[in-house]
Amino acid sequence: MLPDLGKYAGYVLSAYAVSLTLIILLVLFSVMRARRVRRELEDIEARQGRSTKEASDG
Amino acid sequence: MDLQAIDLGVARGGVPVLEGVTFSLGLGRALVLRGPNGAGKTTLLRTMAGLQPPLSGRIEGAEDRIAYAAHADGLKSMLSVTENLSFWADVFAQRDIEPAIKAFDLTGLRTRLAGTLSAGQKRRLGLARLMVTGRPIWVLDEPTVSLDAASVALFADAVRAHLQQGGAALMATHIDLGLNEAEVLDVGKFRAVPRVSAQDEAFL
Amino acid sequence: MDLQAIDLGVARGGVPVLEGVTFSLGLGRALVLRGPNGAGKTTLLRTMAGLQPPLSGRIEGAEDRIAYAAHADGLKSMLSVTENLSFWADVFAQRDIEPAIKAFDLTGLRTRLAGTLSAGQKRRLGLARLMVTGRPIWVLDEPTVSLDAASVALFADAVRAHLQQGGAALMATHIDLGLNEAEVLDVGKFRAVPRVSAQDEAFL
Amino acid sequence: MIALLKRDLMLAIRAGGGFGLGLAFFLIVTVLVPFGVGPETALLAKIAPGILWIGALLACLLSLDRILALDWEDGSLDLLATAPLPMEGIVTIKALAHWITTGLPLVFAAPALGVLLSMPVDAYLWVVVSLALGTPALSVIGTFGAALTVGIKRGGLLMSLLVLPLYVPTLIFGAEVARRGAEGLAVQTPLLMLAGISAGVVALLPFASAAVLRINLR
Amino acid sequence: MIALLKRDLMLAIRAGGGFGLGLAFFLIVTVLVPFGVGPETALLAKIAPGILWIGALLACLLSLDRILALDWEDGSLDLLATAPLPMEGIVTIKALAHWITTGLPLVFAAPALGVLLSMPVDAYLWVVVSLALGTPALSVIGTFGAALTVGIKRGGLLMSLLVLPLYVPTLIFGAEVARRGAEGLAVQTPLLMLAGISAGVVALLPFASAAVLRINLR
Amino acid sequence: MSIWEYANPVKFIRTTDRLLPWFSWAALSCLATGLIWGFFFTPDDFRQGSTVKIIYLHVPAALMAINAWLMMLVASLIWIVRRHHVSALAARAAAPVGAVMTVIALATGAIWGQPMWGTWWAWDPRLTSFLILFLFYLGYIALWSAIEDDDTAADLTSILCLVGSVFALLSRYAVLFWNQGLHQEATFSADKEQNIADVFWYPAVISMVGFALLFIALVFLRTQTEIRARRARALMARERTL
Ligand code: HEM
Ligand SMILES: Nc1ncnc2c1ncn2[C@@H]1O[C@H](COP(=O)(O)OP(=O)(O)OP(=O)(O)O)[C@@H](O)[C@H]1O
Ligand SMILES: Nc1ncnc2c1ncn2[C@@H]1O[C@H](COP(=O)(O)OP(=O)(O)OP(=O)(O)O)[C@@H](O)[C@H]1O
Ligand SMILES: [Mg+2]
Ligand SMILES: [Mg+2]
Repeated sequence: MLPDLGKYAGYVLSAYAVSLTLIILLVLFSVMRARRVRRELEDIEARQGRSTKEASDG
Repeated sequence: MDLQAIDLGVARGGVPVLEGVTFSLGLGRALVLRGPNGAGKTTLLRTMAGLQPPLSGRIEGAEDRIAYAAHADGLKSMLSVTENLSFWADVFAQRDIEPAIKAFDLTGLRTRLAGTLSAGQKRRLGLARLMVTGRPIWVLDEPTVSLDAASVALFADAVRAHLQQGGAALMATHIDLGLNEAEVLDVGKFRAVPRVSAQDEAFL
Repeated sequence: MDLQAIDLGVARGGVPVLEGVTFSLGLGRALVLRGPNGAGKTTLLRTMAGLQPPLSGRIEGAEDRIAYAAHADGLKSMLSVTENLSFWADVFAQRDIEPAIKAFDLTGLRTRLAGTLSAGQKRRLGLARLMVTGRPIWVLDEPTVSLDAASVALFADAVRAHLQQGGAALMATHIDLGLNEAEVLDVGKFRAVPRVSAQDEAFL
Repeated sequence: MIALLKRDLMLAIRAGGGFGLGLAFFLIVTVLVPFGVGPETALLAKIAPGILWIGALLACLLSLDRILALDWEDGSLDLLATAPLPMEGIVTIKALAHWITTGLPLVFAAPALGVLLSMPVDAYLWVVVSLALGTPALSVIGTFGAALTVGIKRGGLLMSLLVLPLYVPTLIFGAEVARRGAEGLAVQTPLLMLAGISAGVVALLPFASAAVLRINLR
Repeated sequence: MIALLKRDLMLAIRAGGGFGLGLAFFLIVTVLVPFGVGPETALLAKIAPGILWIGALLACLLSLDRILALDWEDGSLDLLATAPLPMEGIVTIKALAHWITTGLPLVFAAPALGVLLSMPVDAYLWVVVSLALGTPALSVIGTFGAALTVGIKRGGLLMSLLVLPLYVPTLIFGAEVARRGAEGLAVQTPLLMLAGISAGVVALLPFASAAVLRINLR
Repeated sequence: MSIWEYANPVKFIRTTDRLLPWFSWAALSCLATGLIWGFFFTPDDFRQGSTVKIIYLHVPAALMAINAWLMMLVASLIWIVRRHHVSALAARAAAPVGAVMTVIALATGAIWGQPMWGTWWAWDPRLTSFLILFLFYLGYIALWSAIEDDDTAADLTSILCLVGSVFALLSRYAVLFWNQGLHQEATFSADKEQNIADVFWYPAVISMVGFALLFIALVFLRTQTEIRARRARALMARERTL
């Protein structure tokens, strides 16, 4: 399935592995923090009985 | 010219603390700010001294006329009492530090390093600094902290003399200064309506 | 056991400050030290707390029973009010910080970082620390600096409660604490005869 | 004791607490060296183990003034001294917290920085081993220096002066291990010496630090 | 302004004021390098100009936290800000005082330390010239870093992290002058660049420092 | 209607909420297309062998690392001049993304360097400049996280960003002067389009677009997060004061 990478296979694969890992980690952290903060904010808003939408309309 | 606060709002850490503060302090007069801990006296005084911008309203007659004394004294512990005073005198282009030394009873401590003074002695030195600024308006944050009764009296005398020479004084304090002629302003009544910090408002 | 100072001499920066200090503080009682600025109250309290050795005489009944509060509050500005208190509770192997928080009216400030408190609020937190030490003898250096009248009353109540539980308190202060039952000791009368510093004597 | 360790670690990771800064400093010193001595690979490879050791040492050094001075300034140290903790325990915990937040990360970062200096392949293992053995000594010795200068405002530079000579034996044996390792020579002797220094210092120096600290608190 | 300069210099020479500490640190770093990289004369001679520059830079760096942080802690900075001095003047004077107490002594000490590293004879002149031209820039850039981190307790390490990348151009051109001088090559271009950087930085950066300081005092 | 409308946090959240899915999917598909095409369906270079496939990661990451800094510079300027909170927060949100892009460029470059130049790292001007850029990112992020007050942090970091940019340029010239390099010339510039064979060119361009879209999507998301965090803190503060 993999194309023939010749003698450089290790280098090419590790380059892809490192980059994709870093990107995935970055995305994962961003999304997780986004979720967490969003949930926290919604909790607080629910407690205070206001929402982003109302606030912006008001 | 009077020192005036006109509909002044002040904030600390971005949170509005006082609002609508209005007063006017004429020369020869003293104004004492009162209010419970955390009311915002320090914040108001810092704003008056120009260290932080007001949130709203404006201040008049402050430009280059204010000598400020904060919770911290700004003493260099490795300089002697005279050296500390002379430095501030130089900065404010004044000459004579003798009256200040006399007024706050520092004569015996002249050559002592500021770092070896007791809490009250340090404070006396910090207050003596005011007399070498040559500025007409003193803005003082709890000036008598750590002072004994005799020193508080010295301080009251110094303020009185300053007022007689056409100066003015704005002070925050929790204790009685023995300055009966001073007007009192309770900052409690200017408490800002509880709301979020000014910078956070955009986010609501 | 009482806390006793027996013919105690204390020095600061090598200079003898007080001599022949003798007193005894029983449980359930409070002793207020008075004296002008620079008399040596801070020096005496530090010696009682075991932070510096006495020059002469001795101290009894102090071993591991003293909770000391100094001019500085020892707060970490990047920790919240509860975190600061819990830390000290842990250090002194205590559990419950709630009574301390209640007693000094810190409930509303719980999650605030200590660095953002006002001068008086910081002081209240510093005093609340005493209640989580579980130590019977409080040694306090100008505990009410920067406190407003209401907070001074809170403090007096806390001391009174502590005395009732069999504690004791030794305090230096310049102002009236509203603790009428406290005895007063004027350290002025123990002033050391002016002479060279103790460590320099060997060279005379 | 645990409470103190917990607090120190918590303070380190809070905003402005300086966790990771030692690491960043290490990185930067390593990067500056080629700017100073020029970009020749052969030259850099030759001095790489030594530079890594000096960089780690400086990174430790720069973070020492957080060990005790902060607690001194805000009065906590006075209060800790009157708490039911032995002074030796306090300084040991402080050194441990410093090592966890500064020394340990350096050990892990060293190989990556070795690449920047084109360090020879054989050197990596020994640089890591020598740093792992040596950094605890650096933290403990550093705590001693911090205790010596605790009363002095912004005594950072003075502390560096006092501490650097004390670091010399650790540095010599540590760098020697790394250098011999790089050249494929036997490392046993310096390695043993390094381990011995670390063990001795960790076991004994806290007593000196505690004594010094008691004097400074007077 | 003169009063401020006088006070800062006076404080520096008082006990614990740190005058001469920069120098001593410079000395020690230079002495440590042979321990780290090994004692070969040829190798040391080759890296000597670079090491001297890096040592000078680190010595500057370590003393930066005395520029403003002390005044901030004891409240003098607030009081200075309300005094009739422009903020730009204050930061300039502070940088000047730092240069006089730290940078200038380094310039004079460099030749003596060059001997320790067996620096080639031709290099002495250029090391001194490049340090004399470059250290003012180091002080001014350092003051900017100090102003940025003034509110942060014991922000020394963070400051290093912010300042070191800003030091890169100065270091490169400075060390290049010294290195080319040592090898007898033409030094004109890097020398001009170094002078240009110093002049530009001294003329412009105080405005940024003053702005940053005003923000931090708020 | 002016563009500054979007500087209103709530408006920004609403707009980006709508845009975010599009950008995310576009980024994902471009990245997938570019990388899969590049990895599986391009021939090896006659000189570089299969290592040429690293180009599909290396070049886009390198470009985005620089562009992220430029974006932060612009956002900082906007904050200084017009004090729009969103721009300050966007700069803050972009910094870690830029830093990761820098790391990717450095890492892939290092991995590429081993077979091509026989070394993981050389003090080539372009490589060195990138390392310095990384240091600037580190300092910027460290300063943001060290300061408690949000607006103060925004003010200080934006000034640091301005001053830092000037010094980064200076460093670039200094480094060029200091060492002449091994690194490839820019072959992807518009006027030299024919320098590189079309087979490599198309997937590389798609991948570049993918990285750019990914960057935009991440900055949108992270800016939203920063705004929400600020809003949460604001509400909490109000709750306390009430
Ligand atoms: C850690 C090391 C490296 C870094 C930091 C780095 C950095 C960069 C940067 C910033 C660019 C984009 C510049 C531009 O397009 O103007 C770039 C492009 C490029 N790099 Fe690297 N590089 C590194 C190592 C390598 C290696 C080892 C190779 C291969 C031998 C390589 C090959 C290329 C190629 C072919 C381009 C595309 C040039 C173009 O067409 O613009 N790089 N690199
Ligand atoms: N970062 C912050 N976030 C929220 N509130 C803050 C922050 N910093 C300070 N405050 C609050 O602002 C209020 C004003 O403080 P200020 O120091 O002006 O009070 P003060 O009147 O001087 O009190 P004191 O008499 O105790 O000195 C206090 O209630 C304080 O808790
Ligand atoms: N290094 C020193 N050399 C000489 N005298 C010193 C030195 N350090 C302190 N003193 C003096 O020792 C005396 C005792 O100081 P101490 O701080 O104990 O006084 P205090 O009673 O607490 O005063 P306060 O009420 O002002 O706090 C003071 O007069 C002080 O000036
Ligand atoms: Mg106050
Ligand atoms: Mg006292």
